[in-house]
Amino acid sequence: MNRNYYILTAIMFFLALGTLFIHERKVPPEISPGELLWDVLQPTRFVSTDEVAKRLIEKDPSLLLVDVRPASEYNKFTLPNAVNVPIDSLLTPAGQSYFGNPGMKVVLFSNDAILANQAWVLLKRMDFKNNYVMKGGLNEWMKTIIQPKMPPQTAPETAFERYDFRKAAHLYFTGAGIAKAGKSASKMKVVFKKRKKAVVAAGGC
Amino acid sequence: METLPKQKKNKTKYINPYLGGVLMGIVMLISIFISGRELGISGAIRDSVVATANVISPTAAKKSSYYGKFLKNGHHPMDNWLDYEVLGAILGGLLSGILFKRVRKPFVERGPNVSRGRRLTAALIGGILFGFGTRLGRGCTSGAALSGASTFAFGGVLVMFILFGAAFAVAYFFRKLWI
Amino acid sequence: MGPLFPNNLISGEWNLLIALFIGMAFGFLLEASGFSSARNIAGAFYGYNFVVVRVFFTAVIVSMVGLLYLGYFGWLNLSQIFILPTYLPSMITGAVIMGVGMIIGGFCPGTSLTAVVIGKIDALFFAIGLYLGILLFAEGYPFLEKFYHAGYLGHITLTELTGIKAGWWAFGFTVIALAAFWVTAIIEKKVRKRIKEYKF
Amino acid sequence: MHVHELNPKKTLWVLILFLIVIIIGFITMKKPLLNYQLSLQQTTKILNDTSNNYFYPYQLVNVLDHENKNVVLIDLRNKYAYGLGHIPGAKSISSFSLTQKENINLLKKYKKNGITVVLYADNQLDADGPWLFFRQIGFCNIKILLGGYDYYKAHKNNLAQTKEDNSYLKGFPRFDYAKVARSKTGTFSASQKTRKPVIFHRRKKVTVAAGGC
Repeated sequence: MNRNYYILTAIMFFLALGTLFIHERKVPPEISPGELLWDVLQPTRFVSTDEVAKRLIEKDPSLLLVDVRPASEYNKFTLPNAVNVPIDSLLTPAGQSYFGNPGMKVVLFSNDAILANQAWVLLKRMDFKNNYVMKGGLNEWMKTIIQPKMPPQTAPETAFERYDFRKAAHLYFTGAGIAKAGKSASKMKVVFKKRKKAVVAAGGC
Repeated sequence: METLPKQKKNKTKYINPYLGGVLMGIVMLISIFISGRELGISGAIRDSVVATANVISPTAAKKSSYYGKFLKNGHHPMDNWLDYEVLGAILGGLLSGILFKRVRKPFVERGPNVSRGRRLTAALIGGILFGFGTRLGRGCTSGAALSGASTFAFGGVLVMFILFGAAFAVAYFFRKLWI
Repeated sequence: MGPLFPNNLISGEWNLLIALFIGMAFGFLLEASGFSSARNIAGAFYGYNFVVVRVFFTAVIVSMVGLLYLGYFGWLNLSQIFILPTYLPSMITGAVIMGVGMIIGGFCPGTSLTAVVIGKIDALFFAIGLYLGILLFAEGYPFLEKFYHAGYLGHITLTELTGIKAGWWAFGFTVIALAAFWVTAIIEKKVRKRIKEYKF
Repeated sequence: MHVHELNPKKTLWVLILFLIVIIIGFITMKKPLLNYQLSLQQTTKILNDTSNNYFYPYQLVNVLDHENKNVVLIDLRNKYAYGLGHIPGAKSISSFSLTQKENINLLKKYKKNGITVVLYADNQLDADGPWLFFRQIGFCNIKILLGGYDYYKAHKNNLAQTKEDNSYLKGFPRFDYAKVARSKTGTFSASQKTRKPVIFHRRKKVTVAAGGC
């Protein structure tokens, strides 16, 4: 028998032996810690309450509000059309179904931005894109949209414009005066599509 | 591809089987890396059957529960990855045959104790059985057993062992054909 | 980064062209390794020629081991590759029928096609048989449909089925295959001495 | 005719080539400086652990008196903001330089020596992302300063008294939302009634190349 056969056998054996020591990729996929830190440092994920209010009034169909507070708090009060995904159900398939849908922008919110931000970090680690955090959370929402404060007389004009918008939004969201119209109009059906990463070629057996 | 050493007395040599195996494994890895799938043959023959049915009677073929599956998307049934791959396989076989001087006038290769007629009948029957089996087994030796097993698919390993096991089990009854 | 096509890194047309080249390499290797001869293939089952076993299992273990390394290096997303679906009863039956067909016909589909182009009439008959067999199946499909879809386990891998790490499977297959190579070499030597009529 | 080449020399070369590719793979593989130490499940569990996560402003008193030497303050704001004013004794590591190797090694050293690292930025939210990140990669000695620099600045002189204050605490509703958002005409806000039914859509697990034979 040729000596080379022994060498071949040995190489193949050790190659196969090596596979025992390499770990397999994690499922679900996670992004590397380096990427996560980089993304965490970007402030682009924050959106203001004004922006969210504007989108809600415009009935932007690509907007999905996700309430990450516990279900008990969600049941007491939440934003229009918001769905509840408590932070510990982020890892379940049901909870994850809301994220990463093509064309959808998901805005996370909680009482303050802290919990929503943490949820965002977890989602980022799971490589979900197009998620945002409502800065200031519901407390800020109450402060700015539900109970807007008149800016001082010395404030620039933009502050007054913002105040005007907030006044209008206040009427819209509290249902004062235009309650009926707002109610029926804000019933939006959001159509989800299954998250697809890539094209699946047709075929098979 | 490497050239073979000088052939002795006009005898054609096959490459070392392990060389063939290692290269085939690498080809499969390249195939997976590029297309995410491995090799297969029988699916292309199925496609040719579907295409024929479609030519003979397009409406009946579309209505048929089996042909219809492959005619849904409006593509020509022969226009997919597998068919190009099989076309390549045929060309590749021809290339190798020319390179190693194995292309000959048509002839029947048979065992020492079998007549031409029996060999051809056996080949036809074997083909019919194999063809029928590929559809039930979701692929042939290359598609199901080879590619399936190398991607750790349970079905592939199952087909591989049962296919070779069954062949080995019945080999004794057909020994006249081969030895 | 891989697989390239499902991740939209190459276009569909390129994918088809590459399919042609991959097929060429495959066909070339089949023919060059001696799979274009029915007697070589059938030989594995009579102990005089184990070329099928060698090529086949070498390919399987190289591919298995390579796949795990590629996945580990991050070059290939193993969750995106095609996994053969498992339908227990129909696959077992199909494999048995294929096994019998292989021993009678002496080819399998890929090898028969490469044998046809180098001028083997028996391979041509086998290929015609394949066509007829599939036609038979397609026509009889309404009766077989229930059986065809029975026992569906999904696109299941050995790891998912057993919970054993893929590395162990690769290692196990490699050890068995390497052992088989040495054993078959010995068997082949003994059998070839016995069969005098077989000319090499 | 059935002769196979017996010497596997070429096979050996091809296999060695294969081996070289795998070795190249090992060499070129990015060896990450950081690895996740906590799984996602573990991470969700630690979020509510207030005693290990938070550093309260009144606890700063001990640190500023140099009584508690086991605490290192790290200022995540940029150098300019740090220059304008910072908590005495704080180290400046702006958040964008956190990935640098020497900073990671410094944190590792602190962890080894059992020193608690307190991160702060202008407010809690700005330090929250980096903090959660470091917890996930295994730095369990890292805490976050509640209220951030803004709160410290406002209460610089009466830090000890802030124990009773809770205005810096985050995560609690500051309003009775339902009441505040209730419309003045007595009907509930639109949000209460139009909550859409929860529909679950399973995310497709993976995209698989089509195949088969």
